[in-house]
Amino acid sequence: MPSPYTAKSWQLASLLILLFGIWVLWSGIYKPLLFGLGLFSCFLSVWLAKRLGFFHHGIPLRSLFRLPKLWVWLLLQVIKSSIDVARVVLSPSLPIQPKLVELTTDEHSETGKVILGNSITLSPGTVTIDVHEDRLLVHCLTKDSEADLRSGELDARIAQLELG
Amino acid sequence: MNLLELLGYFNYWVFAIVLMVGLYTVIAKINLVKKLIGLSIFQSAVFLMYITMDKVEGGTAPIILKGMEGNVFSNPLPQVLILTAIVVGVSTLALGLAIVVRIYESYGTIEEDEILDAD
Amino acid sequence: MIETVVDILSWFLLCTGGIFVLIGGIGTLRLPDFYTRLHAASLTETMATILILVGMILQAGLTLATIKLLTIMAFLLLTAPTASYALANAALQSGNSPNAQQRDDQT
Amino acid sequence: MSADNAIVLALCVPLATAAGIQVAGRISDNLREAVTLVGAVTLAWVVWGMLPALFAGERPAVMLGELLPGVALAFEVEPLGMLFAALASGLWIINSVYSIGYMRANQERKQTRFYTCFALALAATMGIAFSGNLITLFLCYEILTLSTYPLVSHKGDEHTVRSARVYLGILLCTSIGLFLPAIIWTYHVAGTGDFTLGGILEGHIDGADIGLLLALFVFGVGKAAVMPVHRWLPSAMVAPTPVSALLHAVAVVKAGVFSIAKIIVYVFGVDFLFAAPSANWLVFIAAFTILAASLVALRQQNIKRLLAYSTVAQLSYVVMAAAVLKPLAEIGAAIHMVAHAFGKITLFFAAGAIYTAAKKTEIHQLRGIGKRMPWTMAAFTIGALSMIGVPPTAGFVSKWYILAGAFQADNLVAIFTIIASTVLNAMYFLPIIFMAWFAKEPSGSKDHGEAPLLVVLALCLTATLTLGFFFFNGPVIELEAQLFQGATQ
Amino acid sequence: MIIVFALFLLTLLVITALAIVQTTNLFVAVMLTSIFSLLMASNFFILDAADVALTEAAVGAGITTVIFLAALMLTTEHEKPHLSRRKLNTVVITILASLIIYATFDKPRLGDPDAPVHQHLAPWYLEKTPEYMDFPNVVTAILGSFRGYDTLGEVFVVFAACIGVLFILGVKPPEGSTYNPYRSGLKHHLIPQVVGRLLIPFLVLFGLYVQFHGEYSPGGGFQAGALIASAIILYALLEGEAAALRAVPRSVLLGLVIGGATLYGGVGVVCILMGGNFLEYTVLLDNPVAAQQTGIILIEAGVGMAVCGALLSIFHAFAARPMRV
Amino acid sequence: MDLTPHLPALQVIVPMLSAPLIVLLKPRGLAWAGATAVALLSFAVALNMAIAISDGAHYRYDMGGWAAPYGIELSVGAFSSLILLIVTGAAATALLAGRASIDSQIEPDRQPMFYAAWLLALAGLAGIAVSADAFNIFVFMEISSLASYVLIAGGPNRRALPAVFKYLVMGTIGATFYLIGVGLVYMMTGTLNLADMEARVGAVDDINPILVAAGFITIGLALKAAVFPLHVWLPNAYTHSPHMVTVFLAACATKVAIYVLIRFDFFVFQSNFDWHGSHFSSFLMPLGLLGILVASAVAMFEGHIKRLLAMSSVAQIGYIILGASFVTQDGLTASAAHLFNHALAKGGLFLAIAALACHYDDLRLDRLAGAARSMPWTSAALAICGFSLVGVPGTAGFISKWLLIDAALDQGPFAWLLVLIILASSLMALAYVWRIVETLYKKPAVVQPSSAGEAPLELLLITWLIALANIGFGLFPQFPLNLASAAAELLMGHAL
Amino acid sequence: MYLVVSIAILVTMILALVRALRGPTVYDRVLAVNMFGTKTVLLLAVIAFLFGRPDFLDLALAYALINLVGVLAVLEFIQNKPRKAETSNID
Repeated sequence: MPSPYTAKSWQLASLLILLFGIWVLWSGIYKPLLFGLGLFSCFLSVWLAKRLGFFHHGIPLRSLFRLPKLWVWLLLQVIKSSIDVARVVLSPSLPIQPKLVELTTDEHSETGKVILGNSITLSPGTVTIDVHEDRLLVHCLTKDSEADLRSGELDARIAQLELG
Repeated sequence: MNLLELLGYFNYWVFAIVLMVGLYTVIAKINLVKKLIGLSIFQSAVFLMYITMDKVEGGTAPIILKGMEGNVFSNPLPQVLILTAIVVGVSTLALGLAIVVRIYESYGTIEEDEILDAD
Repeated sequence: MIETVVDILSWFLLCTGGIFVLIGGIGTLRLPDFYTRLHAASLTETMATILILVGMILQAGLTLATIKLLTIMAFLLLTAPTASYALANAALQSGNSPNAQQRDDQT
Repeated sequence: MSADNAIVLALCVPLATAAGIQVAGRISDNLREAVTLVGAVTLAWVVWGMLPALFAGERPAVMLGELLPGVALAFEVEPLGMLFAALASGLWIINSVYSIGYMRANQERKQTRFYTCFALALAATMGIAFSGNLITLFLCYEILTLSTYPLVSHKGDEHTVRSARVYLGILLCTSIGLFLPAIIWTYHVAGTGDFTLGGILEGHIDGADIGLLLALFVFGVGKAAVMPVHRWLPSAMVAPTPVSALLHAVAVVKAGVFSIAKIIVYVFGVDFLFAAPSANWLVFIAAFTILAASLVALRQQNIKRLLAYSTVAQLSYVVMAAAVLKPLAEIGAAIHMVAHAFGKITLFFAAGAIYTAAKKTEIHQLRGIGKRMPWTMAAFTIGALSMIGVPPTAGFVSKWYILAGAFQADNLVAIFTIIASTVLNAMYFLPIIFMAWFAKEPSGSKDHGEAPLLVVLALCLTATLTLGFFFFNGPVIELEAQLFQGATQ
Repeated sequence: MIIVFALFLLTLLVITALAIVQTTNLFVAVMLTSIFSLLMASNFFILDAADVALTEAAVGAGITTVIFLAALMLTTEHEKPHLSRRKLNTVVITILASLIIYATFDKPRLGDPDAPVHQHLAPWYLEKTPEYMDFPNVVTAILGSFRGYDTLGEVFVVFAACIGVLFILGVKPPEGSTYNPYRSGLKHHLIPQVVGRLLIPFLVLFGLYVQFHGEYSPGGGFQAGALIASAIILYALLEGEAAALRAVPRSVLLGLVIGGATLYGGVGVVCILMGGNFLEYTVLLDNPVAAQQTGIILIEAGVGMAVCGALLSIFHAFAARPMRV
Repeated sequence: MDLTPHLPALQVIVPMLSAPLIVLLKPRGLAWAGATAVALLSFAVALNMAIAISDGAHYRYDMGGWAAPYGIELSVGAFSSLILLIVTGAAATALLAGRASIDSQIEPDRQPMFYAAWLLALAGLAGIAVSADAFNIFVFMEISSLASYVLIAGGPNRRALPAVFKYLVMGTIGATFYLIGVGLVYMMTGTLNLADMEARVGAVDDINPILVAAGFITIGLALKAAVFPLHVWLPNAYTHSPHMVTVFLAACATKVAIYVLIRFDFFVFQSNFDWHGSHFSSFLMPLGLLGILVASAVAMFEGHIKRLLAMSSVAQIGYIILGASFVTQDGLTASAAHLFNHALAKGGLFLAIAALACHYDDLRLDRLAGAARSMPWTSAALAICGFSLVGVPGTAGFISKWLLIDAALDQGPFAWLLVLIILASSLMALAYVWRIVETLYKKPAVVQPSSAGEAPLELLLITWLIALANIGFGLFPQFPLNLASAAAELLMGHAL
Repeated sequence: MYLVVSIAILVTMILALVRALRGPTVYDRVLAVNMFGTKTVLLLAVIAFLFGRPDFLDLALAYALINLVGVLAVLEFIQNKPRKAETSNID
């Protein structure tokens, strides 16, 4: 075993159930044989996941339930900035002011930082290009996107995920 | 021969062109990795030829789901052959690359003429 | 009735998705350097993906295909920013600072 | 012992002897030579034992196996081959005696290999003599070539190896390049290669092809040394003298002319060939070889080279005789093989004896040697006279028959050649004899006596045979006459 | 409609191929090769060859690229821009090209339903598969049963390549080679690591899904093997090659290859022992249809194991090799 | 239970399925023993079938129980049986003899994989020989090719690597050409089974794709078979591979490609198009002749003994091709017989060279001078096999040359030219073989052998066994000859 | 409608290919390749619907996965390989 961390059995069980649910939904063929194979596959996947350190980064279960709220907000952000970027790209003069911005975040959990970084990248106009300790290096396409970024709203929302 | 019919042969022309591009790379380039790349292009062209012949107009992939029994299906056989051929291609490529790595380690180059000069 | 609405909506989403994809493609060509092109690429990878896939989900309705489409979407939305990050980071680490990059491109 | 088994035995005895020599060679030299002699005597006994059956008109045959459909490994005894086999097996005894003396006296190296290869060569010779078809003949012919190579290159130094390469190269090249295609051609058109009285080619081939095929055979059988494929013979003179004797008298060149005679008689058929105008050239080429070789021999200083060119000339006698295509001439050809064998082996033995005793190899060194080595030189004289064809030597008998055959065929070329060559022979042999007996020995020359006893014994024996053949040739002629039972009566 | 796609994709294909030949940077060439592969796969897809498309994508675009890059890492990415024997090549190429195009015009058109290919064997397969096997994917039926022997051969090709690479790269690296580029992986890259780790179980599950649904939808042992292998390669890229080896050791990989190949062959041998011909699954059970299905599932499992193990072994053989810096 | 009907399948699957298990045998002696046992078993299977076939049997086998055009059919007739004998015989012989040689050239920890590759090569070659399905032949061709690349790359000399790379590239091109050809035929006939193709090709209206297919298949297989101008991969590959691998592959690898070439051309094309015979001849005959002449000439001046023999292999392939290009019963018999006899001669020669290599590291000819003094038995065996290669009567090589010339004499007005070329090349062969023999026997030693004495006993014994077989089959060639003429009959039975 | 979308995607693929060919930096190319990959995923999904075989979405899923592995492999390569010249144009 590569890791000193031993996964708790409820974690394993929940992953197993999750995977089996996905299997059933993917499969769409309901025969005992395939269920059996599915179960086997799920066990195999979980076992491999365990070996491959899936459980190294603990995922707080509670924050999972808050994710959808973030997603909705993020979706709106994405739409907004997408339109912005589209406009920039299409305008003949190409009005860009690329700039590197360094953000400091209060996030400490790795997962949080990843969610933050990826969320930033997801919305067009900003791309996370480095995550180091508690600082994020972000490349912005325009002034607007930079301003959005600096507002720190995203950071705050993600921080909320972990708080409650 | 109208245009559409002529275009029916387009796949074969592309097959011929890609095949030749691959072959040219294999025999004209002297970089060994490039040769292997050419080789895989060369083989891919053949895959294209086989797959082209499996198509039936108005047909669909030969997976006969329930309720599709009356449909026209494309020919499954070339697909099976090409599945095998793809595997063969990758295997050859892996082996070739292993040899190239060893050549680089012992000769310090992967240019054919330099290797010839070295011996 | 509902069907018609869903249909229209999905067509709309698909069309918009198509447009965004195109814009993103144009962007990768027009924009001047690697980092800015990243933005255009992410345009196609997030917005367009969401639009097109959601459009198709609406078409598919409550079938297994929807599950697959959702999975695809999740995959893409997870991996696309990761890939962008990885790329940008690699570029950065190899000493391609965004400013130096611009000079490169004008040659 | 039935005659069929005797054939197999005749092949096996030399082979067994070779194996025995290998074994015995590790134990002691005497044992090895004893084995050689025992083998030689046994072989002679086996071969000569077949004579009565042959005189009775039997044709013992044995088939060992079929290589290809219609192409078998078969042996058959017929008069021509019997003569050759009897000659070779008989001379092997004498040659062995001589070899023992010669090799010991000269302290040659690797004697075991020498005797082994010698036995192998004899096995091949027996195979050639008894071969029942072309392919068997060819097979044995090649084995003979290969087994004599180590003998020719016996000395092992650079010069020898180079000469031996010429020997092997010419023999193998001609056999593979010309002889073999001729054989395959024959099989191809005739469907068989069996030696059949009256020939097998009649009706299967015509026109210029006959001449071409004949040429392939004649030049393919390089051992017959028809010009221009005679070069190997002088080259092979680097070999020790017993080997030269083997080459010239016992096996190799005899195998060559024997093969040609056999092919002419049994494959083409005398009458068929006589009627074919495109085969006439053979007489001319043989005549040319006789005269040219004799002229070259005139200019030689080295005894063995002179003898070699003399052999080239004498061999073409046989070829020419065969090519005259008349029964008497064919008989003459057979007899000439015997006669020349006796004569030439005597000459070589004598040359070897001189080398052993006096280390002399050049003609001009022979002044007055007759006084020191009277037995040797007497034998030499007899041999030389036989070469010229002076009665009462063996050479006269054969020349007589050939001449008779030539007259029978009205072949003026042959007649002229025989006469001219006799003159030439005399021109190069007589001075030597004269010099040896009557010239004064140069002062300060080394004091030496006769060669070792065994050597002298051997050469005296062959000289006696040369003389004896003049008087007692009846059985031989009777035997060979069986070839043309119909023609002579 | 297909023509439109074909025109687009094939033109791109030709352009890509030409670009690959032109470029002198091998890295770029490999990148373009991956595009080439994707294009090829899309083409296969629109030509109704879903299984092949899946394979080409998984293998051509994925595994091949990874292996190419691993090999380039150990060699060099710069190609010296010179050619050899240009004239001769042009002649050869021209002759061959004209030969093929000469033959083109007698070939059946794309999609011609009257083409001989569609008359003889194919209808039989399409008709008999539901009858003999009772599952929808005819490709899998042919692959696993009708032409199962070919597939056995294919597995052994992979096996040969695997032991070949292990054998060839099994010699000691040259003196002074210490640096292993894959040692640390992308450990210091937080985002890929976390995301990748999150994805891996799903990838493996997806792979297994493809494995076991080969009879119902595109896919099967080979694609599954490649997918699972790429999941583990992903792990190796993230955590370093050594960590991946610790999680899935070499012996396990070799065991997979050997086990897979033996499983496949073993099924065939069992068929002989039970009185059938080699790979005649019908004799395995009383019910011939169920027997066919069982046989195919078993051999597909064998294929999956063997391919997964072989591809991973090959990857590790390259990735674990140290180089001089 | 009766395994007789399963023999064709067992011929392939026994070595193939043992290959993975061999990898598991870590102690190297065990791996060797296992591989040898399997190879011997394969040989026994092949021999068993050959004997039955020379009595007139013909094996057919439906893989998976699916009848011919739908499933894959295996079919073993006289021709394939001959090839199987060569392949399995070569593999078994080289393994039996080669333990010491392999030990000295391959590191112990790599040996299990080496032996596994060996068995795979064997299985692949056997698989080609038994298969009656065009695509299946391709698959097994690739198995055997990949395995041979691996085997050749095992050579300790670094030059093995570029050599094997070249082989890989050209081999793959060849196989792909074959695949294109098969694809075109399939496209026009809709079948992959050779017999079925034969039945359907004639009905094809548009002949051009078939023509092009014939071209592709012929060129592709000619590449694999190292037919003259396409032989460039062969000399180096054979020179630098481990000695035992050379024994194995030189004896059979290219022959199998020739087998497929001949089989494909005769079964599928000759039987349907009367012009194909003349196309076939006019394409292959010049190549065969050129190959014979050029390769022999090159071999005469080669300095490295293995390279010399490799070049000679190219020439010998020319003979085989030449015989086939006559498109007559006699020509094909000669071809098939030469397949067998050349395998015997070349195998023996390379075995003897492996024996020499036990004491001589450098196999350049001038370094081997005088080797006969320290290794008389090896040298004698080498000489015997060399003579067989030349076609000296009494050896196996003679038989096939005889047949070839005999067949050439039927070739109309230019027969004499053919005969002339065959003979000229025989003489060239004589020249290069003689060079070897003379160097070994007559030249003064340049390099002292690394250790005195003969090669290991088992190697020596096997080498002599093969040398004696060369003589034995030269004197009593009935068995291979029966198979060869039955094979020719089979093939001509399909020609128009 | 699907046709329109798929053509839009195709056009974008062409644009990405152009970028991949023009470079100028390695990163541009990789970006283009990555983009090309994701567009292929979309294209396949759309075509699956276009052909009325939504069960073929598996392919798109597989592509998405493969694409990530590919990009990460490239990243690893770029990181570890000391680069001589940044820009290597297609000539």
